Amino acid sequence: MSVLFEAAFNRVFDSQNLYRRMLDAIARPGKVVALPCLDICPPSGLSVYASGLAFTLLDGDTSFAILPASEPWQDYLTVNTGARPAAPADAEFILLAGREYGPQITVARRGDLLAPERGATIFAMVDAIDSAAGGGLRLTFAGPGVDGRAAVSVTGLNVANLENILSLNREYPLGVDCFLADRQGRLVAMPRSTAVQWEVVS
Amino acid sequence: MGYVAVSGGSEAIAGAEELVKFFRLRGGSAALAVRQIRDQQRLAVDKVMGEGSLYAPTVAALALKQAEGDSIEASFILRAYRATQPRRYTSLAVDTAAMAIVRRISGAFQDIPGGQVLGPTRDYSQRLVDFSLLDEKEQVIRAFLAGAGLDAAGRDLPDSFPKVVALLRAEGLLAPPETADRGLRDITRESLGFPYPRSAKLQALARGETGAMMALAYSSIRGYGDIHPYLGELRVGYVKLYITHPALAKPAYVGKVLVTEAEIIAQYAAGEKGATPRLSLGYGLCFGHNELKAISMGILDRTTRSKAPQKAPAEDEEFVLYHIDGIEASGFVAHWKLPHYVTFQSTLDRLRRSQALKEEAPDAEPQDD
Amino acid sequence: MNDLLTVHGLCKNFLLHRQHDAKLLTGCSDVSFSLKPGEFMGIAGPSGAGKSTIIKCIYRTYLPSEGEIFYRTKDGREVDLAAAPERDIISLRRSEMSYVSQFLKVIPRVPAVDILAEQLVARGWRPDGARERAREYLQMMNIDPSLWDTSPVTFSGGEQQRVNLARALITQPRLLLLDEPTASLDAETKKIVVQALLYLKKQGSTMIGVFHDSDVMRRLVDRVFTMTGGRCRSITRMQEVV
Amino acid sequence: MLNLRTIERKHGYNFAFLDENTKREVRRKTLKAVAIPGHQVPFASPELPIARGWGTGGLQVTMAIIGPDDVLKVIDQGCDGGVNAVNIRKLLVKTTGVRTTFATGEATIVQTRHRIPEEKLRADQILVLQVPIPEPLRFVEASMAKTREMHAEMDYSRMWVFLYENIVKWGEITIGARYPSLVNGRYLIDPSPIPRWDVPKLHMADTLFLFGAGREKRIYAVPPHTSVEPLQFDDVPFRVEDFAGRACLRCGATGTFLNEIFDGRGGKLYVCSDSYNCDAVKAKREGTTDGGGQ
Amino acid sequence: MAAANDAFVLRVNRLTKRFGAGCPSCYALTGPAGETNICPRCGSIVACHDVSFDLEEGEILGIVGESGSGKSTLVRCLYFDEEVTDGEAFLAAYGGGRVNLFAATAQKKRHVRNHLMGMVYQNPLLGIKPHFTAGGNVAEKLLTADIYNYAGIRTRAAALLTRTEIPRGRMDDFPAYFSGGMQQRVQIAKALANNPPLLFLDEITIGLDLSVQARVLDLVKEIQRELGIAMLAVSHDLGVIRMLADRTAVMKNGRIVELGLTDQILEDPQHRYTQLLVQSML
Repeated sequence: MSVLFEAAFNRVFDSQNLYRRMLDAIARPGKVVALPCLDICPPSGLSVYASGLAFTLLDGDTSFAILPASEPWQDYLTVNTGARPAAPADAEFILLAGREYGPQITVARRGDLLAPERGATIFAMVDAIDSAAGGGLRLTFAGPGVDGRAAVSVTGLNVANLENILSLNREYPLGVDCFLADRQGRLVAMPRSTAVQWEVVS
Repeated sequence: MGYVAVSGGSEAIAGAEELVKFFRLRGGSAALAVRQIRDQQRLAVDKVMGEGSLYAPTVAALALKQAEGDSIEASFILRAYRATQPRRYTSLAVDTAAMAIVRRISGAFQDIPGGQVLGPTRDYSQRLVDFSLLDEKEQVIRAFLAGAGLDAAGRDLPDSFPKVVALLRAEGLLAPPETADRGLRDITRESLGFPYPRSAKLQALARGETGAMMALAYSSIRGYGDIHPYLGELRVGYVKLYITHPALAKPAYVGKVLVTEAEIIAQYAAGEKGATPRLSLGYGLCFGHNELKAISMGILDRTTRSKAPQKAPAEDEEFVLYHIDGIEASGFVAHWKLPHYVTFQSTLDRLRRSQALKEEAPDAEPQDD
Repeated sequence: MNDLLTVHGLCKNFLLHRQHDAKLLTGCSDVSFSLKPGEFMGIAGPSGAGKSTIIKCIYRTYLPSEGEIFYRTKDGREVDLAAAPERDIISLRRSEMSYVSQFLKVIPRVPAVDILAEQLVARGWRPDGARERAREYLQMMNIDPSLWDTSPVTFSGGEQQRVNLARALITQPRLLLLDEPTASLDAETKKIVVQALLYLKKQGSTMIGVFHDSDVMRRLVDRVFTMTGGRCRSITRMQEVV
Repeated sequence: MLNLRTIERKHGYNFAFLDENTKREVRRKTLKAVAIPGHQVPFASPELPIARGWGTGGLQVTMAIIGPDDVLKVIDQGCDGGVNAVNIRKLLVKTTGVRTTFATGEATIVQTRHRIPEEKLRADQILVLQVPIPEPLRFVEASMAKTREMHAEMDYSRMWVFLYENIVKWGEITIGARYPSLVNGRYLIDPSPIPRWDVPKLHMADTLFLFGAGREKRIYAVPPHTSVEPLQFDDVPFRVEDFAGRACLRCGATGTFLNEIFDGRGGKLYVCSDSYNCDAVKAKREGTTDGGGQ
Repeated sequence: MAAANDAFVLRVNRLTKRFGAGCPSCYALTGPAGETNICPRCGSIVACHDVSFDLEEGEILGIVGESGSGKSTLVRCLYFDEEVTDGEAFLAAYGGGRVNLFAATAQKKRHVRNHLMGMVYQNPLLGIKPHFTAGGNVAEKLLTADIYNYAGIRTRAAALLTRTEIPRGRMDDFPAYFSGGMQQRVQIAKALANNPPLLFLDEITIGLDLSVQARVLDLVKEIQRELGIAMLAVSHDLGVIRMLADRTAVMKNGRIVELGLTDQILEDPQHRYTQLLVQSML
């Protein structure tokens, strides 16, 4: 096994840059945030931007799972972050290939009332995110961080995955917090505090 | 009107720092050598290492010099320095039975296998001012070092001593060690809720401020609590540290550190109903030579496991662990020196309104039925 | 069938659990009789004959072992008191069936007038009206007005018993069960009690009573049911007994 | 993971002082705090070279979020020149080299103790508040283990009774600063000891507010467009400090939070607490330009 | 057993509460037959097992039994102080009586408890807070039931305390300085504050003087008559049960061994254990 260590990813400044955009996104669910270009080469199928999110937050003190399971992706993230692979029910972070149905997402950690923050963080890779109306899924957000309502269109997110994630969030403050990142570096956050309505637009 | 000045804070701070230096040096004596502090103020250095939670005698001595001997301040400097240091390895558990003994006593037995080793202690000396120290001549010191008293320092002591508690355990008088929690939690890397895992609790105690821990331990043994401890064994000595060699995947020796260990034997363990009554153990271990702290730690380790329904302060784990940290406590106590005029203004506003209400209607009872 | 109450084949056994075995005692067996509305029946017999057992079975303080106790309610339903759900019994006790023994059982410190009034309040009366009616009944029972606002626990035996009866009478029950209500009363008090029961009878209440005092019984009842050793010996018109 | 390439040789510390592991811990917990508005998220709070209780929580948050392009403003009691503000600013500048400002409008990150600036903050700004006591329920319960349960069950009745008894005793709720407020209808927060004057600024704001309590090891947040309601009775409403009829001696402004100062002759003077705002108003009135930058 | 009744306020089905891990033999090896509630095989404590009953509007159901019979655990389970091991409970006022309360989330349970239940503990200090004023204690219950009008709270607290004979002048005093009986009456006032359809009484007269006991009992009866609140009254004292309860369940080793009209339980007890209990009382 030979896995690339991404030396070009600046653990200090690239992380900080990415983090601020994640913070902006989660503070304003529905806002489409542009991620910076990253000079990294993840294995086939794993998006540069989802990898960047993982590099930013994962380290040896954390655990992660990949849905559906992928050994090359897992090795890549382990080598580059030091994080431990874990079962989906135990992982603090879950990387989800949005297009593929990953039924195991239903066992993700939701935290408990004493520690709701133990709910998992999900990085969902999708094909495209657009604030304008388009094909795929039309998501309408309301709640903290949203001024009234905000809508985004997402393609490459399996409806069953979305339903499962929303079902994890049925009992606030328990739940999971989700970042959707597309292949062009657009990011949208969907924290558990967000009320989501969705429809499939053809 | 110091605080009102909009800028000028920078100059004021710089001036204050200058004054600190001036007050340290204005006596005109030679500057203290860090080595002198490390060698001759060893107990202060040890205390700073323990409370600063970093085994670094030279840095601790330097911190003491910088803090003009204020041990909490010095511990704080050391702790802040520690926070910036990378953590590369976790040592393996030390074996204190294999400690190279400097001092070893038991209060519970008249004699113990291996014997009591008094070591360096002032316990039985009268606390009279020693005026001879006013002027210690170098040649006298040299003669002393060359002569008597040195050979006793452990040359013919065995490599290891049996542990008193092991004897009690073998006889079934002492509860066996708890095996439930063997995980190692780093309280500086992980936030924990109460009750703390044992390893986290011991870490917090090992970083505690000696005086605070002593006061709480004292309150318990004096009567606020139901722990009646004995000092099973107190050891001061050097323990060897090993890490797992990253390449060879086997233990590698990295050095030795001086520690003080206290094993406190307390009354029956609050066990399961119907279980055999046994003694229980409170454990204290800290950096350097600090007997008061190790004993206090042993007592507090035991008191905080009390199952009494009405908990005395020293038996309330949250109370103890939140209040013994010298860095946190000193910071917050001292923070009242910071300006609070905004919040005080807010308080005055409420007070004036309450006074006005009382004046308007001294006996007013809002809405009687 | 116009009967208000029909007892058929009533048996009551007591199974007493003891250290290693159990003992079976017979309270009454194969008791049958019926009662027309407004009728007043006495139960006579030597002590230990099972007189109280019958009354307590009807009130369901005792669980009947066998037999039926059909009772026709105000709204015309027929209820088997021996088998009806407890809630139905509670509801009948609240609305149309009362039981008076020779013992007054009340919460201490509650004034006499409130003990009576609460019976009416439980039936939906307003507290003021209930207390007024309570005072009338205390008056009728010849209780000294100075005692009305004190607890009956401090009263003499006779006074307590009058309060006890008044508490049952004030609700004007359709069926009144009397278990030696005049035991240990003096002659004067007995007279008051008899008058009160006659008054209630005139109002149309149906009654069954156990009296140790044949004089009182003679003045009240229409028929006598005589028991020996837990069994019915005869049913007689009162006049015949006299 | 210490990266030797990023260490400033001059002082031997990583960018923004904290090592990257520590930053990641603070970052992860801050995201959770934003995702669960008002919930106090415990975090492993590292020691800093500033005393516990002197703004370490705010510093840790700022150090975790700040980047080289940020423009920083640090205030204490509303004032950019206060000794503690200067000290904190110095540490951040020394370890990041970022540009600082007094001008509220120029800052991308404002770290503050006890005040929210008078000038309305924007969506592209983040306000970091230093919190000494993060637990609003500390008024009624000392144990953090117990208050955690009370938050879990949203059991705030004891806080309410505290307010009720305040009115019974004093005719008025006596809490001055750190007024308990309900975030997003779910979690009660201590809005750090800002005066009541500033509490309405948290409600449905455009800005993200991050709260850091270093000694108590808690981070919490109020995202933009989030409801923040001070606890109040239907018939005893929440009221901000009363400065009716007073104006700032320096700039003449009314409608700002004022500091009261004894003038040494038995009288009292009133001066704006927000020093930059005061300067700006004064400059505008005097027709000079606003000297915000540092 | 009570017949099924659809007019229930509270319905409890097969409630089981076990402390400990449990084993397949726990229920067979415990109970009145074995005279124990500790499983001899695994050491678990079966505090309650297979407990079922209905409670109707305005009814007081007595639960009687010696200490360790499970009666207090039963009440604590129903008030959510303890988590049940098994069983269901339905409250007419919650979800139309069709939603199992035990399956609700902690947040919902709390809501039910605050809005639909009242509890009077044996130890008044479990139900009231001695460092809140008497009025503050009543206010707490109102505030948890989302009543936020200060004047309204004041008025209602005054009325309730008057109702429970706490002098108006002591409304703003601390119960820490009250007598036990007075504390108990503050607790009752508090329990009643939100007009709960259901009230739990756990040994409320223990430790009180006889005369104070009588006042408390009278107060409870009066409240039942006037407000029609259904109550579950737990006591080891048959005298108390006789005064209060219409029906009574007898518990022994975690099981209900007998349930019937209170006077029938007292005068014609069927179960061996009830007979023993009644005999020892008389």
